Amino acid sequence: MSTHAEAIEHGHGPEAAHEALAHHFDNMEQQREAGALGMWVFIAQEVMFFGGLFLAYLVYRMQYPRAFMAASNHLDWKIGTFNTAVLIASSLTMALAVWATQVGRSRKVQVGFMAATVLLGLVFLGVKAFEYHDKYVDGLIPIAGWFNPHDPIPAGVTTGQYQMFFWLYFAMTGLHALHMIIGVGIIAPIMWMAWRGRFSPEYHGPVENFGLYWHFVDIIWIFLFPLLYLLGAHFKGGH
Amino acid sequence: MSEHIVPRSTYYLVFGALIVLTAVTVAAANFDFGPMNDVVAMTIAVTKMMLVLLFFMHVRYSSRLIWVIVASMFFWLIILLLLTLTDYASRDWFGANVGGIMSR
Amino acid sequence: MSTQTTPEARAQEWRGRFPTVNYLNADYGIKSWLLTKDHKRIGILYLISVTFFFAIGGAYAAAIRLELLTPLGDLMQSHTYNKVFTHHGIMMVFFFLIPSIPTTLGNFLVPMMIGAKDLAFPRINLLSWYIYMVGGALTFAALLFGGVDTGWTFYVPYSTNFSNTYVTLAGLGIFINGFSSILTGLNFIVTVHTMRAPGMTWFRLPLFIWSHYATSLVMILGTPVIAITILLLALERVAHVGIFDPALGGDPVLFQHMFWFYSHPAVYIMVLPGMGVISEIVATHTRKPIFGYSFVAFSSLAIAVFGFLVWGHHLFVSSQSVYAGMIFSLISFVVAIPSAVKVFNWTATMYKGSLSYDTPMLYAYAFIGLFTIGGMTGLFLAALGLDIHVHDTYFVVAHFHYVMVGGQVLAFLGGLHNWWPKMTGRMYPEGWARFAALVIFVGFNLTFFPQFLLGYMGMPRRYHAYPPGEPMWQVLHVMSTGGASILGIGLLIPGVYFIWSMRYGRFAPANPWPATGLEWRTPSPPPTENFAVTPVVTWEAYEYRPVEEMEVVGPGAPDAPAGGQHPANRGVETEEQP
Amino acid sequence: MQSIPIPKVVVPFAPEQASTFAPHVDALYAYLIALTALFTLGITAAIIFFAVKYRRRQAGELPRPVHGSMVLELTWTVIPLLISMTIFVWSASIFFKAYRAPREAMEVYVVGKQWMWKFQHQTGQREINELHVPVGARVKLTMTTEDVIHSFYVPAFRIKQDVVPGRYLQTWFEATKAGKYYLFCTEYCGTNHSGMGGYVYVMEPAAYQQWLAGGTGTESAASQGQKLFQERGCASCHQVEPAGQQGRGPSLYGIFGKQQAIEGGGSVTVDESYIRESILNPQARLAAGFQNIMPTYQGQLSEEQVLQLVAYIRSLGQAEAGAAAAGSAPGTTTTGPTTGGVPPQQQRANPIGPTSERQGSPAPQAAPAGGANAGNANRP
Ligand code: HEA
Ligand code: HEA
Ligand code: HEC
Ligand code: CUA
Ligand SMILES: [Cu+2]
Repeated sequence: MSTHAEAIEHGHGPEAAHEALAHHFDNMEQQREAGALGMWVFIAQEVMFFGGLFLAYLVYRMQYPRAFMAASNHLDWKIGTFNTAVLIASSLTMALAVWATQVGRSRKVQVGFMAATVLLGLVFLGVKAFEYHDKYVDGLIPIAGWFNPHDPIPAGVTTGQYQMFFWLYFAMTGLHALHMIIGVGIIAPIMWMAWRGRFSPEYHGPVENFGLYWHFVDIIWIFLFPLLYLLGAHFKGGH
Repeated sequence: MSEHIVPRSTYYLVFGALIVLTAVTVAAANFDFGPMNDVVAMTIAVTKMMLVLLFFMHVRYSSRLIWVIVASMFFWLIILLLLTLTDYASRDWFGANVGGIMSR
Repeated sequence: MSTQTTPEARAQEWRGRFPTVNYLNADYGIKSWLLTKDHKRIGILYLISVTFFFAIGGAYAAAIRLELLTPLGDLMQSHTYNKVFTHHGIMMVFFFLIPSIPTTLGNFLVPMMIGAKDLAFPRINLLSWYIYMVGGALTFAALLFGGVDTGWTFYVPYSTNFSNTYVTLAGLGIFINGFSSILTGLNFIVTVHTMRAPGMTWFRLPLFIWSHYATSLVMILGTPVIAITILLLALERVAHVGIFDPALGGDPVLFQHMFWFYSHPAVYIMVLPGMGVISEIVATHTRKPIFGYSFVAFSSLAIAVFGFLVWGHHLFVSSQSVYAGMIFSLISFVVAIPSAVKVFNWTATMYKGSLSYDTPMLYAYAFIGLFTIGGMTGLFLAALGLDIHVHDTYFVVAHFHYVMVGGQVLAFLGGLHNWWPKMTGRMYPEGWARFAALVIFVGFNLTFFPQFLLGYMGMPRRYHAYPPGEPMWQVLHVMSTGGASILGIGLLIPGVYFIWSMRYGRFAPANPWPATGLEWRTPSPPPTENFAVTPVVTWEAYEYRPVEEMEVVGPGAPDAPAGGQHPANRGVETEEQP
Repeated sequence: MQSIPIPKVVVPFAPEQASTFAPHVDALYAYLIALTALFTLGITAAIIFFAVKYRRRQAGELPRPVHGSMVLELTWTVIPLLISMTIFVWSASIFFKAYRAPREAMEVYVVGKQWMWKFQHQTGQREINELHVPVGARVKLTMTTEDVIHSFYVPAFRIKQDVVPGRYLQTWFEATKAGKYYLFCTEYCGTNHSGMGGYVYVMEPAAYQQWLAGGTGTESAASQGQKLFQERGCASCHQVEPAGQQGRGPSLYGIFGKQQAIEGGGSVTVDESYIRESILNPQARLAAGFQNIMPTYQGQLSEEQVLQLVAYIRSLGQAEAGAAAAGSAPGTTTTGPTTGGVPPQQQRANPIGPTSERQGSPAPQAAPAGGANAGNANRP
């Protein structure tokens, strides 16, 4: 029952506190752990956020398999494959950026890897924009009054179901793209911090946590790609 | 620091594997495995995800707690998907119109 | 305030109100509050805003009750009435009850109870309050500009293709507000994992922490689903097509699945924190450890996990598959068991305790009884064949007010009284408080018990008018309105004396009850970083005195001088009472 | 099928028990009330007792801690679990039966619409916000909605079913007591939700007959459907005669309840939902061997008219199909719900149980059962 039998000093322990240590943490280790844990919990949240869309996809895919296959053939799997590779590469450069801070490589190396990540991310978004434009040209924007597919819809599929696929396509890839845009917005200040030489083997939480986020966005795409682009490849032309 | 530093070579290997698997999934999509189409595609996607999770995201070297979080996010996602599908899958078991299937 | 006008002088006067330097007077001025990163101050900010939204929701409740005094819809138009109950539900659920305990008492107490200086992410904590306020402001604006008339459940296709009210704006507010909830939950989880004081093992944690941990799980894993659902709903309204649209072959029932995937677990966001509060109050005011600590702790987790498996019990007559209905019903009964375990353990804790009649304990007594009624009537609803009859009648309305008002709101009030001395450094007036508790209890039962009867008789909910040919219905409605008036008055009394006590209340000692938690081992109100020295925990939760001492003194014998230094207070400096 | 005896439980503050379903629900309700009273009173009594007996007598009092008891914990986990399983089994059995609509029943089509209920009897009567049914007949409602979700609720019958746009849903009841009962809409549906209701009139068979005779629009649903069939040009593509060869569209004679092969594989039972879909969304599932040329009638027919067409198509060849089934002619297995001609031994017993001597003659003279007769009578 001894309340203050072994009380420890108020403060940050014996060694001099790191400048990046927040006042309410005891040491860098605790701070790092809290940051990583927080990021993981956030990712769990993101999984459920996308989960709602995956649920809708699954339900309608099960109901209207033919419509989904036919509509999927409107997406260009070559472009999709290219973008998948781009995104995977950006994940690699991000992993390397984290590595560079972990082992204390020069700030130029750190910023270099991050810049490569951003660049690849922008390439991905650019391609995506191009694809969206394509859909627009083909009359596949799933909004009331706009949806007007130029190519004939195969037999056994209603326009509604067709439109439903594109609605899901835009919702899922749109939300994914939004996450990438946000990611690019977040990495900018981190790059700036890296340029100022703020990261070291002792302190690189922001880079590490951003890396987790970026890889998570990559994982979402790993699923979107086969679900949206590839499900009808063997069904070319329809019946 | 107690954190594990993954050698660069691992990252390159994982990257290579991911690219190869992407190629495999594209190739597989052009074959018709019948009802197994989705199973094949999803197996490859899950493999790719595991690679990213374990190596890029360092889960392999992380504490038990992180493992628990990763496991639980899949668990909850599966609850959401599976339990909803119990409804859709069994709607017409009880006879036409009862519970009712969707109009198509 | 006196004639002094300079800010320094005002600050000085403000400081003069407390004997010590503490989080309240450490800094002065509006800015110091709006930019604070201190979890205690953020708790107070939340307390003010949450009370504001409660008062709004209460005002709408008053309008509902007045309209239903007579069978004919003579007070307002049906369109207006529909907005009124929608606004009532939205305000109460999303902006009052869900944030109520976690963001106020939770924010204030979680770091203190585990011996930390703050939450893990103080800036995110402040951010979550701002997000909450922005969401609240948007939704409130939607209500003021013209309102929403979809019911708090926003069922499609009414909300997407038919209602021409401010659904999108209100939905946007709720969407934004969701992130506040997520961030709060995230902060709690990380804090509990990484910030516990030395010696504070998991099984030494107060049960309040366990229940907040479980609540946070629900917040993190459930809230994103409602966020995406509302986003899709808003898009569908704007673009006039979407995945719920029957014209495309969409299924409106899918919306219901997605909505309730969150909103059923959310009812446990609305009650678990209250259960945590009750555990603390019962232990403190019986001076005993909670009977079956680990069962109560794990039952919170069980509720959080199983709570995710039962959402379909809101869809029994919505054309969901018969078999899915059976699964959801079965699990609903299973999820009731952990709640039952808690009720039994609280009751068992009272056995051979030293039971006080202090106000917090009065609320705890009421909570246990009313939650039992509310929960048991949940079983009526989970019973498939019976739910066909009572679904969407006043029986449901009565059920959820028993668990939400009789449960969480009473727990919130009990918790506020219990920790008011800690939060403000002042005691509330005990006599008035007991009186108010009694008024609230009576008013509450008079309001909502008749609604069970109305519901079984077939009175549908969300009805602006009801058949005049049923005199009994009107009698019950009049009782309910009468009760609501009493309840409203009862709720005003604490509002008045709490404000009064901030200036005129007695100074509170560090540990007035006395209790065993860490938050009581620091002055009232606590200093900015909570503890002068980081505590090291060597005792179990709710351990009033060590076992060795028990052996010498024997069971149940009074051993401390009346009014003197209590054993649980040893080693803690307490302020002298003026 | 074993029938369960009807419990004789009357609970206070309950609407009249006017269907075979009601006493079962009330009995379960009584059981739950007893359980709730038991637990609530028990816990309240314990709390009051402890609060008095162990009230704090001295300010510094410290009771002896009690940490718990495994035996007790197990007891109050297992016993409530067992009790709640009894509730589950009982309530699920009622639910299950409530959803098993009897095959042999008088059918009524219901369309919900902001803010009214429209009824259409097979015999042609149409009603709004009022439904007349004979006592003792099983009534099956096939329901849909023109706009938003509504819910069909008759407290005295203890039945309720949501109606969802784009779907046909069914519920059924057997009224046991003549009288006038409330009908409510219990799914919030907009401005006049609380006004969307009316009455169900349960009548003695004789009175019901009289009502039938005196009613307006005695043209049956099927013959109204037949008119539409001509007016809307369906007949230009579809044959409706037994011997008719296929036109541009498949012959609709006797298709109801059959399996229809679908273009691209698989087959579907022709039921109300499928016919509705074929009319509103013909390209969704094509009958095998036909072109995708049928125009959609989405937006051109109201839900009521669709139901009339359904009734008409259903009536085509029903009498013969029934006779064939009785004579077990090959290839005429009927899987969907049918009205006419099902031999008595195949009729399902009332799932909830008998109420009166009327049991066994489920379609009393009062209810000219379904579209079969009507369809024949109106065949040109
Ligand atoms: C705080 C909020 C809260 C809580 C805690 C609960 C708790 C429960 N609820 Fe409730 N519920 C709501 C809020 C809540 N509910 C709301 C807001 C709605 C309506 C939403 C709307 O449509 O607008 C609703 C609606 C609702 C429905 C849908 C009704 C309908 O629309 O037809 C159902 C159906 O199963 C249900 C069941 C339950 C059950 C089984 C529990 C259980 O968790 C209860 C467990 C507790 C106990 C059982 C009591 C203690 C136990 C004992 C003393 C021992 C004895 C126990 C046994 C014998 C098992 N609730
Ligand atoms: C947290 C949840 C919560 C709370 C606390 C309440 C509180 C109350 N509710 Fe509410 N209610 C809901 C959640 C809640 N309700 C929901 C979700 C619905 C469903 C909506 C829908 O169908 O969409 C509903 C529906 C609902 C209906 C049914 C409407 C209908 O279906 O037609 C009724 C009818 O009586 C009702 C009544 C009341 C009453 C009388 C109170 C009283 O307890 C209120 C008492 C409060 C006050 C009278 C104000 C208190 C005074 C203060 C706050 C003073 C503070 C003082 C200072 C700052 C100085 N409610
Ligand atoms: C232009 C010709 C045409 C017209 C007009 C037409 N149909 Fe059809 N109908 C078809 C064809 C072709 C099919 C088979 C392909 C299909 O299922 O869409 C068909 C199929 C059907 C089916 C499904 C039959 C089965 O065995 O699967 C029904 C039911 C039906 N039509 C009802 C109607 C009704 C009712 C109308 C009028 C309101 C109508 N049709 C008008 C051409 C037509
Ligand atoms: Cu129709 Cu409510
Ligand atoms: Cu629920």
